[in-house]
This record gives sequence, C-alpha cells and structure tokens, in this order.
Amino acid sequence: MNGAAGIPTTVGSNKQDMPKHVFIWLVLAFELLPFYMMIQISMKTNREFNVNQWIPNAPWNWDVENYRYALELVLPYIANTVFVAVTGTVISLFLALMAAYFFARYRMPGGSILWSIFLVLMLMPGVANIVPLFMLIKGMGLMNTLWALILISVAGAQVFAIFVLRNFIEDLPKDLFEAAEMDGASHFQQMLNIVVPMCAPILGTLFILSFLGKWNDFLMPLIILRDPELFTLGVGLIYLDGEYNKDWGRVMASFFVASIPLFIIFLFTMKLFVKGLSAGAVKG
Amino acid sequence: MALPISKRKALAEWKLYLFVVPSLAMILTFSYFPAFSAVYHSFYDWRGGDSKEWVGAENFERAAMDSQLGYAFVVVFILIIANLFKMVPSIAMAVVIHRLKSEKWQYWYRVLLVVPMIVPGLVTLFIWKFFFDPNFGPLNAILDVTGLKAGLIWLDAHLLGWDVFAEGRPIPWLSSPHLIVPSMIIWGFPWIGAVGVLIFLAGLQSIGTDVYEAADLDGVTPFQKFLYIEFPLILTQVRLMLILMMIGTLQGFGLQLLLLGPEGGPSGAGMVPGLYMYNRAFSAGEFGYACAIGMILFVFILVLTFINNKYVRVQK
Amino acid sequence: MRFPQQMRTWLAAGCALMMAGCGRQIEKPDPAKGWEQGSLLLVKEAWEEFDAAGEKGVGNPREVALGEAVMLLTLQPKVQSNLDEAETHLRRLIEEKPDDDPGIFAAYFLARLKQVHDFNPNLDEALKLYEGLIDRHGGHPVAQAAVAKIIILRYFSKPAPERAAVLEEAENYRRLLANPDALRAFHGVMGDLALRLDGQRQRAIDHYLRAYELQIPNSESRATVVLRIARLAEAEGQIDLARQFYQKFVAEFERDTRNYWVRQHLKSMEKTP
Amino acid sequence: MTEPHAGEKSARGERIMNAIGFGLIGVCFVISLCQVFVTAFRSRLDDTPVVRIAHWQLEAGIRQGIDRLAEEYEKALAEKGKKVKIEQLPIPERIYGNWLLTKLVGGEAPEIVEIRAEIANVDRLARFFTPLTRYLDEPNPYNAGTPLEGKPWRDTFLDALQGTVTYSKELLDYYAVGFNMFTSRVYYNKELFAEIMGPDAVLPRTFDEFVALCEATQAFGKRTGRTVVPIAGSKYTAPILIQRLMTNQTQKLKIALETKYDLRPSEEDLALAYLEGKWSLRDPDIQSGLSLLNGVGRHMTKGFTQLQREDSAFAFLQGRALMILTGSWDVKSLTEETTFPVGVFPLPLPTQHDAKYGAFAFGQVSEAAVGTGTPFALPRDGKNFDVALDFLKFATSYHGNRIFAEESGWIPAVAKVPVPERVQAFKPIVEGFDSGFDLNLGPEHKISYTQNQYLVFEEFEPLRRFTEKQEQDSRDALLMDSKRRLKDHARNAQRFDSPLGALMWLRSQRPGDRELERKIVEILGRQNGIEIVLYESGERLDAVKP
Repeated sequence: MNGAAGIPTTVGSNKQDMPKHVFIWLVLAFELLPFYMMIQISMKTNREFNVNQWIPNAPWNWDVENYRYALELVLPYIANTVFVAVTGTVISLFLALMAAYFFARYRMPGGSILWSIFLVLMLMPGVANIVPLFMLIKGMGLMNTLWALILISVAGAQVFAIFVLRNFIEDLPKDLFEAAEMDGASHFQQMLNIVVPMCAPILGTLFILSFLGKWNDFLMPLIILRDPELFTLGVGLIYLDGEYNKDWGRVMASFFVASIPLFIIFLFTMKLFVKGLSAGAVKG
Repeated sequence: MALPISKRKALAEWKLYLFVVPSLAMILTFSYFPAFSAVYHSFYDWRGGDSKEWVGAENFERAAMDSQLGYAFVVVFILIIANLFKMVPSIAMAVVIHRLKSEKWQYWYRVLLVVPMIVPGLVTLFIWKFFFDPNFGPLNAILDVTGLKAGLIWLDAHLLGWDVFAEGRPIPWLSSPHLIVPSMIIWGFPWIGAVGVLIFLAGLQSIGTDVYEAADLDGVTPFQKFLYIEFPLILTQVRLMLILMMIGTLQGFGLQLLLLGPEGGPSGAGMVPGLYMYNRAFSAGEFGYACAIGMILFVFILVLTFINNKYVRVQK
Repeated sequence: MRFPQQMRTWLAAGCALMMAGCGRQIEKPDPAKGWEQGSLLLVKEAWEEFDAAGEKGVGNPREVALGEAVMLLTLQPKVQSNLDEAETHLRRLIEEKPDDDPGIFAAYFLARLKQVHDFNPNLDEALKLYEGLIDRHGGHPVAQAAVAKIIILRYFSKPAPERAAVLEEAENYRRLLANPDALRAFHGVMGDLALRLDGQRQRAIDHYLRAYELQIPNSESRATVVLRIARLAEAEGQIDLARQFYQKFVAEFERDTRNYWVRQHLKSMEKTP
Repeated sequence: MTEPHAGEKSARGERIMNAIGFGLIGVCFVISLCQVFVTAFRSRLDDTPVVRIAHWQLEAGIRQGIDRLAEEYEKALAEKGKKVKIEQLPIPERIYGNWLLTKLVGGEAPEIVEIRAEIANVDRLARFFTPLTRYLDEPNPYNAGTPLEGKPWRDTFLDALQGTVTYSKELLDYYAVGFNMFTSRVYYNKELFAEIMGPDAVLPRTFDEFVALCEATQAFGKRTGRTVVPIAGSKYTAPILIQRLMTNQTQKLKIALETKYDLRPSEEDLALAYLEGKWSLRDPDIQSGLSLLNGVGRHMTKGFTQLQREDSAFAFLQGRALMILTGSWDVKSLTEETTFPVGVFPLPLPTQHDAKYGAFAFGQVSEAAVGTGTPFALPRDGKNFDVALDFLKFATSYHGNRIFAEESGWIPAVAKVPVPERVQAFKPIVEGFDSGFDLNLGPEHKISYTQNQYLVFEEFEPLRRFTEKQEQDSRDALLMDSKRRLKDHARNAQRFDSPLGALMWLRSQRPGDRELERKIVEILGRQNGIEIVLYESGERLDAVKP
C-alpha cells in the first residue's frame, strides 16, 4: 500500500469491495505522486535537490530549515486570506444559488436573455482587462481594502457556480416544490429547505473550488492593496517565484504550510456537506 | 428542464426576479467591462500601446484566410475528441467510489482526490517533463522493455513514414512535430479530473439505496447496473462536464505555452487557438488581431454549446 | 491539474487606456495650458483643453481652432471623423486670414494631413501646399520646416534617373534658410538623399561636411555623420579625408561597437599606399 | 448507508468537528479585522516621504543590494536632517507587465520603477515617464571627490546608457538609468575538466581548442562509460549559444550588405535585401553558420530543444555535463550551490585565422553596448520626485554602485567601479568587432526560424532539410514583417506632428528659447529621416514580386 500519504493500511471489512479498493488505489497512486514529490522535496536543501530529485532523504537528515522559513513567510498572511476567502466564497455561493434557483425553477419570461448574458461571460476568452477594473475600484473608493478583493472574486466565481448549480436544481423532483408550495412556503424558504440540503454535495464541491481559487490569487491583491499588513497569502508566496534560481525546497515547504488551513477547511466542508446535511433531507 | 409557466402566473411570481438581480448586478459591474474591451479592440489595428487605427473587419478577413489558425482548430478538435474519451476514467472512478460499502472510505477518498489541487503546477510539469525525457524518461523505457517500440518502428517504416521511431535513437517526444499532438494526448495519464469525479459523485449521491437492492434481487450484473441505473441518472452531469471540457480545451493553452513556448513547439505542431491568440499578441505584437481571433473562438464555442444544449436531450 | 487563473489575464499586460473613459469636464479652459500639454505629447488632455476653450469662447478663436486641429491629427484612436474635423478647421483658418500666424501654421499642417495623416495620403496635393507656403512666406520659421519636405517629396515623386536633377535644383533652397539649426537639417536631408543615388556621393560628402561644421548636438547622429563622411570619401577615393574622419570617429566615439572595426580598417589602410 | 452502531458517537464527533471548523474561521475573522483597523490608523500618523522602488528581480542578489543602498541613503540624508523612507516592491516577472501598466494608468505608480522593452514602447514612455536627459547632462553630485568627478552623469555609465530601453530613439530622450550589467560566459566543472584534460591543462582560448575540449569529453564519456555531455543544453541556454555562433559567421556578410555607409544595415535593410535576392539562405556564410550550429549542437545534450531550463542546470550540477553557457545572473546557483569547484571563461569564437570557419568571421565580439541590466525610470505622476531622482543619483554614483555591486554580487553599471570578486570573470570585454546578424529578422521571421530550428540539430541531412523548410517560410514572413514596418514608419512620422505644432507655437510666443529650438530641430530631423526610409522602403517593397 502506498504509505506515503499516511493513510491507515487496513482495508475495509467487506470482501467484495477489495477489487474496487485496488482500482482506486492504483489511480490514486498517480494522482498523489505530485503530493508525494512536494513533501519529499520540501525536506531537502537546494543542494540535495539538485543532486537527487526523486528519492526522499533518509528521515534523520530531513531538513526542517525550509519549514522554519515557510512559517515565517506564511503566518502574517493567513488571517487576511481566510477572511477574504471565506467571506468571498459564502457570498458568491449564496448569490449563485439564488440565481440558479431562478433559472431552474420556472422558465420565466426574459429568463433566456438573462441566461445568455451569463453564458456570454463564461465563454468570452481570456481578455480579462485589469485596467478598467482597477479604475472602477478606484472610482468606488475601494482602493487598498480587502472588500475590493472580495467583490471582484465574487463576480469572478459567479458564472461557473450558476452554470453547475442550475443543472443540479433542475434534476430535483418537481413534486417536492409543489408540496412545499402547498404548505405556503415562500420561494426563499423552498430554496433553503429543499434545494440546499438536496444539493449539499455539489455545494461542497463548489465551495472548495472557489475557495481554492481565492487562496492562491496574487494578481488582484498586488494591484489593489498597498499596505503590506493587508496582503494575502498569494502575495507572500510570490517571493519564491525567483525567475532565475528557484529554491525548490522552500517553495514546496511554503506551499505545504500555506495549504494546512486550506486542508482543515476542506475536511470540515467535506464532512458538513457530504454527511451532515444530506442525512436530514428526504431521500428520493 | 425548468417548468414552463403561463404569463399570468409569472406576474404573480414577480418576486422570483429579485433572486437573479444581485448576481446580475455584481457581474455587470465587475465582469462585463473586459468582455466589451475584446469586442471593441477587434476592429482596430492596435499594437498594445495608446495608438489604435480603425480597420473595421480587416482583422476578421485576415483570420478567415489564416492557415495557421485553421491548423490550430484542427489540432484542438483532435484534442477535444481525445478528451471525450478521457472523461471515461473520471466517470469510472466516481462510480467505483460510489459503490463502496463503507461511508468512511468514501469520505477519505474524496479528501484524497482534493489533495492534488493544492500542489503547485510547477511539480506536475516537472514530473511530466521527466516522463517524456528522451534519455532517462520512463515512457521510452517502458516502450523499450515491453517491445512496443519495435512495433512502432514497423508502423513508422511502413505506414506513417514520419521517420521518428528508429532503432538506437531515443524517441524525441517533444522535439519532433509528428509526436507533439500524441504527447499532448498522453499527458496526464490516468486522466482523472478531480473536479469531474466530485461532480459525478454529487450526481450519483441522489440515487436511492432501494434502487440498488431491487437490482441485486434481479441478479443484474455490475456493468448492467451502470448502464441502466447509474448512467441515465448522471446524464445531466455528463452533459455539463462535456460542455466544460469543450470550453476548457478550446480556450486553454497553459499546458502548450509552458511545454512548447509561444511558437507551439517544432514547426508549430502544438498550436491551439488559445496559444495562437497569445502568440499574435505577445510574439508578434498584433493585439487587435488577437482580439479578433478571440471573437471567432468565442462564436465557435457559443455554437458548440448551443448544439450541445439542443441535441444532447436528457429524458428524466 | 488546474493551471493558475492568471493565464487568462495575459492580454491585460497589453491593453491601454480604454476609449470609453469619459473626457474630463474642464471649467476654466486655457489655450496656453493646451499648448504646454501638447508639447509634452499629452495630446488627449491638450485636445480636451482646446475643445472646451472653443465651446466656451475662451482665448483667441483662431488660435483655439488651430490648437484643436493640430491635436486632432494624432488624437487616438485614429478615426476618419477626427481627420475630417481637423481639415475643416484648417481650411477655414487659411481662407479667413492666410497671412497671420494661425493661417501659416494651418497651411503647413494641412499639407502634413495630406502627406501623412490621411488614411490614403495624397502626396501631390501635399507638395503643392508646401510649395504655396514657401512662395508666400519663405522667411517664416514654420515655412522653413517645409523645405526638407518639398525636397523629399520631389525626390521620391520622380523616377530614379531624374532624381539627380531634383537634388541639383534643391541646392538653391540654402539661400532661404536663416538660422543654423534649419540649415543643418537641410544639409542632413540632402546628404541622406544623395548617398542613396549612384554618382551623387560627392554631393553627400559636401553636405555632411557642412552639417558637421554646424555642430550636431545629438551624439548618436554625430557618430553616423562622421562615419558616413569617412566611408563615402573612401568609396570616392579621397583617402586622406577618409583617414581623417576614421581617426575622428575612433577618438570621439570610444564606446561605439564599430570602433574596433574602424581601428583595424585604419591599420589595413596604412599598409596599402 | 451509514453504519448503524456508530450513530451516537459520530453525531457527537460531528458537533465537535463543526465547532472546531467554525471556531477557526471566527478567530481568523477577528485577527484580520483588527489588522485592517491598525493599518488604517497607523498610516494617518506617519507622514515621512516614502519612495517605493518596484522591480521584478526576485533573486537574492538584487534585493539585498537595494536594501543596503536604501539603508546607506537614509543614513546619508539623516545626517543632512532629512527623514526619508525607501521601500522595495519585488513583483514576479510573469505578472510585472500587468501590474505596472495598471498602476501607471491608474495614477498609483510607485516613485521608481524598473522598465523593460514591452513597457518602454514610445506611447507609454512619452505618456507615463519623465525624460532624464536634462539631469544626465549635468555631473552627478554624489561623484564629488571620486575618479568620476565633473563627468556628466550619462558618461559615468559603462555603456553611456545606449541600451535599447534606457535611450528612446523615437523620443530622442533618456528615460532610465541602470544599476548593473549582464554578460554570458561558459561555466565549467573544474574537477571534471581536470579528469578529462589532465591536471595542468589550459582553458580553451581559440575555437579549435574549444571543439577539441568537446571531442575529448565525448571520448572520455565513451572510455569510462559515464554519461558525460560536453555542453548542457536546453530551450533556454541553447538560443544564447546559437545567437553567438550565427552572428559570428555573418559578420562579413553584414558589412557587405551595408547600403547607407554606416556599417550597420538595419533589420529592415537585411529583410528587403533578402526579398530583392541580394542574399539567401544558400549563401556560404549562412550555410557555414548552420554547419557551425550543427557541429556544436552535437556536443550538447541529445534532444536539448525540448528540455526546460532546470534540466540543463541539473545536468551541470549533477556532473553529467562539463560546461553550460548562460548569463552572469546564474552565478549564484551555478557556483555557490555546487558540490564541486566551478570556473568561468568567455566562449572563444572562430576568428579570421580559423581554418574551417575563418572565411566569414572577424572574431571576438565587443560587449561595449551590451546594455544595462536593470533599467530604473521615474513615472511622471510619482510623488516625492526629487527624492526619487536623488536616490537614483546616489545608487549610480561611484560609491553607491560599488556598494550595490558588492552586496548583490552583480556587475556594476558605472565605469571605473571595481567588479566584485565573484563576477570578475564576467567583466564586459569592450575590445572586439560588431556582431553579425542572426535569422531573427523581425517578429514573423523569428517565429518561423524558432519553429524550424530543430531541423538544424537532426542527424539526417540537417542543413538541406532546414534550408528547404525555412526558404518556404522566409519569403512570406519577411514580406509580412516589412509591410508591418511600413505601417510603423507611417505611425512614427505622424506621431510628432501635434507636439511639433505645440512646440512651434510656443516658439512663436517665446522667440529666444534655445531649448525649444533644439527640440524642434531634432524632432524635425528625426521625422525627415523616418519619411525618407518610409518612401524608400515603400518603393523597394512594391518592386518585390509577391
């Protein structure tokens, strides 16, 4: 069993599941290879890495200096990043959920025009033009504030979330909504009591994806923020992006330390969305 | 699909419009500006500076006859068809995880799927570049050991005539024009898209346990279970992933840029429309023309998405 | 594996100020400020100053109309409507009072419009306008700038065999040019044109020598002129003049990468008699 | 689907997990909020003038160098009773263009900014940056009491700021000053060298000795069975070598193609000469250049055209390659982090006496105008302009640049400043000829040349296959480049008419102004030169059969 990721090696009790586990572990071996590389490189000094890139060092001479450097580099930025990422993700998912509910519930007049507006934005190729956006933020007096970051990231994440959520809401059985309507539930209540629990799994996935996007972003913070105290994680990590001689060990250690809070929040969201909510809802 | 609604009832339900207003407002203020800039600049001879000259549809006429753009669309179509088949492993992975008995394992496999997302792109590029290395790379080693290389040499000599597979010469995966597209297809083996798997899993989640018990009673084989129960239910997710894959492949060029450079590798064999747009803007300094190509690409994707919505009907 | 979102913003590095940015409202327009900004290449700001002055009737109307027309020539983005508006201003200025400063400036810039700015330039009309300007106001500094333009346009409007005659006839424009700077520019243009024509090398040498005597301020163009005199002299067989200017080039332009070649060339010239 | 017996335990477990999760997010919320208020409060208190200097050199060298300069400068001004703060803003190169352009357009630009070709085009320089010509004509006050005293600031630079980015030919003004210089050299593994050539062998000074060293290395590899390659190659390091070799073999051809008696035919002249059939890819000079490339290519890692930059560095650092050719910017990673001693020597090129390749080359190329390394410019609307300018003067003074060179370990840009020990071997060689031309004759041709370059290094008939393929592409590519240049000339001829009109009008109001006169005449001279080239190239292009 591939012990690199530290997963307990005892397999589940059921026998027929064995072939499934083997297949999954085979695929995961390839998927987790980059993660394994990241961990073993982060234990090496640049000199050791240059000589041997693949085989991890023996445990007794694992280099902890990289992690000391990483902690020192990353800690000042964690708080701001969590603040921006969490607020941004919650707002963007909430707005996307409402918009997706509108499109999925009824084919309202004018709905197809609105949908094409969203679609056009999603398909427009990468001509994201920072300059007018910057002028807009300046005009709104939001320069050098974290809220500017949040608003921009919310706008950015909307289209993808609506596109995905609409499909899922349309899949929900219609009689659920009719039943709720009979009891006089308003659209808002219908959304919260039926759609959110039933679509918990996809909501969890969208939460992780949009959270990840905001966690590593460093272009917007650099352009909008001026005071170093406000910088987010992405900006902190740019110091490692030396063009000529990258210090691989430090890059890997810093990315690993930077992703620990990410990891904790993933574990939490996965648990919340996968098990907690879906247990409560009525199954189809 | 959404329920049809009569004019009268729609008026009574006017409050529904309030649901979409905030999201629409957010987008119109923050995201619509860049899109407008691309449309605006595609009618100018613009070199990136302040000076722009109105040229009307000249950029578009030139793009219509541009042979390299035509070649780029051919390459991107081959990649789309390849990506179509590359969706199968993600579906298989989602189904296998879904069918596991223990809830605990399902949870931990989901977490393990998300882990690679936090790893910087640097590492994955490093691994895959080594995979294709002509002298030490595992791909060439496997082909030698399994004797497949001899087959390829025969194929090359008799059928392909590329003069790329030869005895004693390491296969130059990324430095000979004929092998660029095959390398891009092989890239990313076992082709598991964590996002795809999670979305399929979310789709499978809605299948009730009673359906499986009924199937087990009738003695349905695992594959039939997939065909008649699981696949129909996740058809909307498959269609969704199909659209996202097409958009991603048509617009995407990050991999080609990092691996082959703005010229698209030897004799521009790896040129895709997105990369050609980058090349025209940054290597040749023709930003106006790049915007025009962007417009053509946009229309192309719009048409594909429209066809996808119309003809990949999903009956519940 | 997801590539960073930044890949989508690559074009942002190339985009410029958006045309849609609305023009600034100017309460107290001032033509002088417009000229000042125009001289610093801030054409958009200068045009807004003149445009506002024109609407509010501030300052001398002819000066303001001239300012607006001159700025419209290179206002970005370049569209036909701007050029047409500029042309109407210029033609009106010329018709009303052709002989005051705005009138003379308008004639010169109308010729520039025809020669370079129009989407499809009309060189003959430009040449006639320049010639008209010289005939009426030969001594005016703006007209003196037209001299070089006339020579260039005549040179390229004739087929190659007749170009030597054009240069010959252009020589007598020298009488017209008063200050040393205009004279140096004249010699520069004549030299540049002569060296492109077979059999005119001697004329090029004479002009470059006179330009050099009038002290060329810019070190880069001075280096080119010194080297050209030496190369042309050598091609014409005037070895002493060539050696003199090669040595002058070596002494004065130590950092120039052609310096080493010239030094080796001087040594090889010593060997042959 | 949930196991029945674990019901209660897991429910309580869930509640704890949720509590931890929400707790974590809540704490971060509070910390971040108070950080926001603290910064808002503190920035109102402190009003000492801040000069921010932005650049994309994230390497340790430059950052330490600027930190040290900032310290010394703040100390120097404190003695004069002025309180100033210098802040450094390193930005990764990938997004630097993006970031800088937005800050400039938004009017939020830092006081001192590193510029590069993509930013320093004519429109942007004129609109966003201050011309420094006036200040460069006067001596640098910080040079008082040094060997550079009294010299105008511009002449104290090794290359007199003739670099493409520091001086703008179209605007006739200097816009930036450089802190350091770059040159490229051959790094070699001293241990391996001694093993191959014997302990007291001498470094190759001529091209033949260099080829002999490569052959000896190949032989050593076969004899000992170790995988040793003479030169580590990659997509990044190979172009430096290819450019050096190709421009060596076209030195004489370039002079022969001179049409304007100035020893320097422009890219445009060379492109038009090709279209007019005055030279072709089959000329002996070009073919000899290609065979030189192929010859040296054999001594590089096999399949190097596909390898990334790290691959060549790893090959060298792991002792799998004797030599690697790259810039002085790699000195830190290639000399200090190696497990073996590393030496450096300049790449010897074929000279006139070379038997095989001497016919078309003059020899050693001068690095006089190699161009400044990190050009710093002053945005027009930067606050504290005087302090920023003064800091640039301090940084490029005799003492200032010396401090910077020693701290950063890079080559100083100022003349007479001693080169730090570490980069002594990189001191630019001023003695030498002008280089010839490479086949990168304009953007379109460069793209087709890069795409076909892999053929030059193939085993089977490389020269014939490359020449045939490139000839198919060259004609169209050069035609496209030439047409685009015509449009550029027209645009440059138009560009100055509005400013000229303004300057001429100001002259008519203020007759005696000499500075105004100089500017008008110089712009007009430049404009006339452009129009001559515009009409001449137009004629030559029409004469070329499509």
